[in-house]
Amino acid sequence: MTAFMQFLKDLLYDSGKAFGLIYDGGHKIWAGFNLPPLTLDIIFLLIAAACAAAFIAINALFIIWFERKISARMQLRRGPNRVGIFGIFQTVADTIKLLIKEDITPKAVDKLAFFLGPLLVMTSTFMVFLVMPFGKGLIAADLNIGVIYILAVTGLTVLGLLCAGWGSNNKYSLIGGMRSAAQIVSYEIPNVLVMLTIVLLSGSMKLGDIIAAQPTVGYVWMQPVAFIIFLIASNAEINRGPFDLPEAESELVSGFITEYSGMKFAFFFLAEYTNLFIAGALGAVLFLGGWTGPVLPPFMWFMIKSYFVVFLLMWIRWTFPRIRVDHLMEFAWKVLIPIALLNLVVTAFVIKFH
Amino acid sequence: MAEKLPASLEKLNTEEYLLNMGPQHPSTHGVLRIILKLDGEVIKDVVPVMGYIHRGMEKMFENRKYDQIIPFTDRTDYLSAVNNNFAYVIGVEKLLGVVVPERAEYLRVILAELNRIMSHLLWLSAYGMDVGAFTPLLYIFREREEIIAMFELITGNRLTHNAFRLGGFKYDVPKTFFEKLEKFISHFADNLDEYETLLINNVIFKSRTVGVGVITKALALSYGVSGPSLRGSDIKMDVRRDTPYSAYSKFVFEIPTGKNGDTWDRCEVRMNEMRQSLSILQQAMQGFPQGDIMAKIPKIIKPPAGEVYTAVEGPRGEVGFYIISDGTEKPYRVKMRVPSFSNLSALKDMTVGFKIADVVAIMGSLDLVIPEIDR
Amino acid sequence: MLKYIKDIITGAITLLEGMAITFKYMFQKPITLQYPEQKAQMTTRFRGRLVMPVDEEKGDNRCTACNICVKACPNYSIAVERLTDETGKPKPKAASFTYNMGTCMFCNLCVEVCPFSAIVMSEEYELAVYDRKSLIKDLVAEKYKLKGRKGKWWISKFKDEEQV
Amino acid sequence: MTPVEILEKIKTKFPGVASTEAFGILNMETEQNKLRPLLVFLRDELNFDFMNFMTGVDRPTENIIEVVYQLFSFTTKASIVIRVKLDRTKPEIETVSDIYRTAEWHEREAAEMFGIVFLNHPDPRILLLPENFKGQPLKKDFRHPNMTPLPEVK
Repeated sequence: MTAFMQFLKDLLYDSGKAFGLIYDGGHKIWAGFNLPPLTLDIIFLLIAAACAAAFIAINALFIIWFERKISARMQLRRGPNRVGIFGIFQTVADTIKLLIKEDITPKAVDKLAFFLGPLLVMTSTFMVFLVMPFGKGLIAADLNIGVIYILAVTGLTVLGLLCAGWGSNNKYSLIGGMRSAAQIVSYEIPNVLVMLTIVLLSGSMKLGDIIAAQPTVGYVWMQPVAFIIFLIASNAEINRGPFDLPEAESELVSGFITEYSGMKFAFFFLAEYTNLFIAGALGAVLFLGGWTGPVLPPFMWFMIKSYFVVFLLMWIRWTFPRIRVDHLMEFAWKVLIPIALLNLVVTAFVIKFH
Repeated sequence: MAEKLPASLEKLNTEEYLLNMGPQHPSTHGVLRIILKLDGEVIKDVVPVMGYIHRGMEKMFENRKYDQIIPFTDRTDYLSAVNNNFAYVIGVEKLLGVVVPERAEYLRVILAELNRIMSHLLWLSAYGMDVGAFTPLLYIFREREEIIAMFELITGNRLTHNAFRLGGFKYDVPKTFFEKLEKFISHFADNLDEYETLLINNVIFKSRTVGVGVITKALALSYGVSGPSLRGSDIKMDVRRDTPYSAYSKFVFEIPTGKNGDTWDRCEVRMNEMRQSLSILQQAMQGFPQGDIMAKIPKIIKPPAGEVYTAVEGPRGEVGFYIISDGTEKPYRVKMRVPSFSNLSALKDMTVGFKIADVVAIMGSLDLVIPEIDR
Repeated sequence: MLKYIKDIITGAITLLEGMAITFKYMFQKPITLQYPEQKAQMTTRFRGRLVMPVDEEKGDNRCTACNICVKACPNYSIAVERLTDETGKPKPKAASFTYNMGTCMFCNLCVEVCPFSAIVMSEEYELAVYDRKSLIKDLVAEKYKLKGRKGKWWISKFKDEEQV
Repeated sequence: MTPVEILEKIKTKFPGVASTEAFGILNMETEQNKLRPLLVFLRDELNFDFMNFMTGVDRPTENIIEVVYQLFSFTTKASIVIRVKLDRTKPEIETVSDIYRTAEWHEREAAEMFGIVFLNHPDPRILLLPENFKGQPLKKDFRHPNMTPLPEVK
């Protein structure tokens, strides 16, 4: 009995250990059936992927509801409050509506690009979850190039957006796609520089090590400037206000998603909000100490910190007007990158001579 | 470019392309269509196309009696119904030679100024939306709702009030109106400052509007631009001051002007105008006289033959009515001078060379109402 | 260089001011009116659709089919037919009062000219229907009763409001 | 400047301009070929720098179409109305859109509503009416097949 309790406790507080037990036990039983162990590994991987997919879906449902509630509170509204208690199932209802909607493919679109757009966007967001440390040991694969992997994978989103913009055969969409390409490529650079500072401080690119190297309060106190730059740059990279130029609805109607409907539209929506969560999670991992924290299970701490960053991003989005496209570029190249570089150099010097 | 490019580069064919903005577009504020010629994101040419809701108002006026025209004037510029009524009503009263009682004049001024604030508030919220700030809209609509409630109290309708009658008002003000007005005046100035911090003085907003859509003094005058859009170009022209109508000569107010004639100046002028309207409201409320609310006018309105042009300062600029009477029950010809029509005609000179996002910002700063342009 | 830094700092301050305002509003009460459950209180002068209320003393409407409202209507949305007796002589009574809500502008001009206070704008505002034909109503046949109001309230409704 | 002073100034330059005054606004009639010089004179010498509107008035009984220009002076706060009478069968007049830019759109509107031809107009397309619309709706004798006569009320 106590062993079981211990197992449950491990599952919450030291998930790596608990999963190791399951993994070993599974393999022992599997070996009894005389089957090759590789198949079991694949099955385990598929289960993990399914878990990640389920997490993305549920988390997106929640985060959309959260955003709608937060924006409503800021705007003196009530937000969704009809479906379920506090309207928590509003997103579920919306999703069902999107699923049963007709999936329109306009005649003049480039079918391959049109189809590939949402798929690529979704895939690239999905892939980030491979290295996301949800808790102690609760990580699919703690790659030793974690940070670079994240940067590389999120950069893929551009391809999807460009595909969508080009394939839609719509002038608004094309402008939206082009804008997003320029924007994401530019804002990748300050983001890289900021992450580089963190890597310098922790001495590792492995996300697990970065979390372990942080003091309990996180790097945010040592690197406030870097944190702000990270917030701005990642906000721009996930195309959210005030940097929502690619889908600026007052200028480009909806940018690259103008022609999409039904499930493909839902994919973009899902990707946008998952990206928002990823930005929040990265902020939590790099600056707020990841899953470390007292009393509560590591997973809870991770979610709380992530949602705190997400809340900051939402707060920014619902306060500011949209920036203009040339100012956006100027801001990245003339303000963010110099400051990020300066910050990097100063950090390097301090580390060297401390 | 002086030097010749290498042959491989010359082959690069870049194309300008036409983008159709509207008639169904979130930021053309109605069914206006703008054909943009784009080089990348830069505007090369702008051609507005309109007439999608042309209703032939002027023809309709010729077939209606003088008092029946008033509700139609509401429906040209639906955001400043009272000011349209105002221009028409004082025109017919001039033809008739009717002197309106002072109480009615004061009430007219109060309604017109409230209407101006209401219209500017809607402009501010919609402009916030145009530049991508959604939140101010919902704050501003609180105040707007208060004003609409006041209008509902007096006239019974929320947007197309049909408030004025020839010779004054049909019904006197209800008592609760002034309580509401006092409450509104007491907190409005503070809220206005808050919106100014939230939107107008925001650094992103400023970077989007300062130096954008500049129109020079001479060009603005030549295009017949009027109202806040003209005053943004540092021209102190205001019908309320230049040719005072109704009771406006009795109030002290300033005419705010901008300096450079860019989009931000136009916004700032509107913000300051709301403050001035507030001060006029205060003065009118304090000096509100007793007496009749309706002048004695004949039952069948037959103005003597003649013609008159009367203009008032609407929220968007000079609203004018050119009325020709031939002595019958119906006007011979009514021409509406609408501010948005002239304001829009200057769009091309403002936008060429700027970006798509600026077109939205410039159009928003002109505060266009499309039914007014089409009539 | 100094200007560059100053611009960034002043810009950041305006941004923070804006964020402070939205944060402040987060803790205020929402102003939403939960529409189908809560309904706005209409004012006395509210102009809903045109109705011809039944005068309880008379047990009938007060219309005399004098056609003044028909003449006053800018959009010609009213048509009145007179009742005739057996000999074909017209009586001061409306046989039908056809009101076309589809063309009505809710301008109140017909109500203002009516010398008998036979018609009035009601407080109804949910006027949408599925069929264009149901916008045309015969007010005489409708025998409308003002909801929640007693007697001849509509005749004296402007006197009920306290004037300044 | 009072209307009388303005009138005197104009009379010295353009003799034979008929004028009346109504409601404090000068009402002036001129001829087709004198219109442009008169407007230039008013704009440059008398500071009438703002054109409120221009429009047409159809008068079938006299067989004329009037073109009306309303000007306002921002500096002197004076107003003036200038009218030109055109032959109703062949209404033609020079454009003034290069003197007052706002006249460009107003002229386009007047052209489609009254059938007035503005010579040398830079952009003589229709403005408000549908592209295949026939007739000039603001003329008094305009009839459209979809028009129904208003009911007669006794």
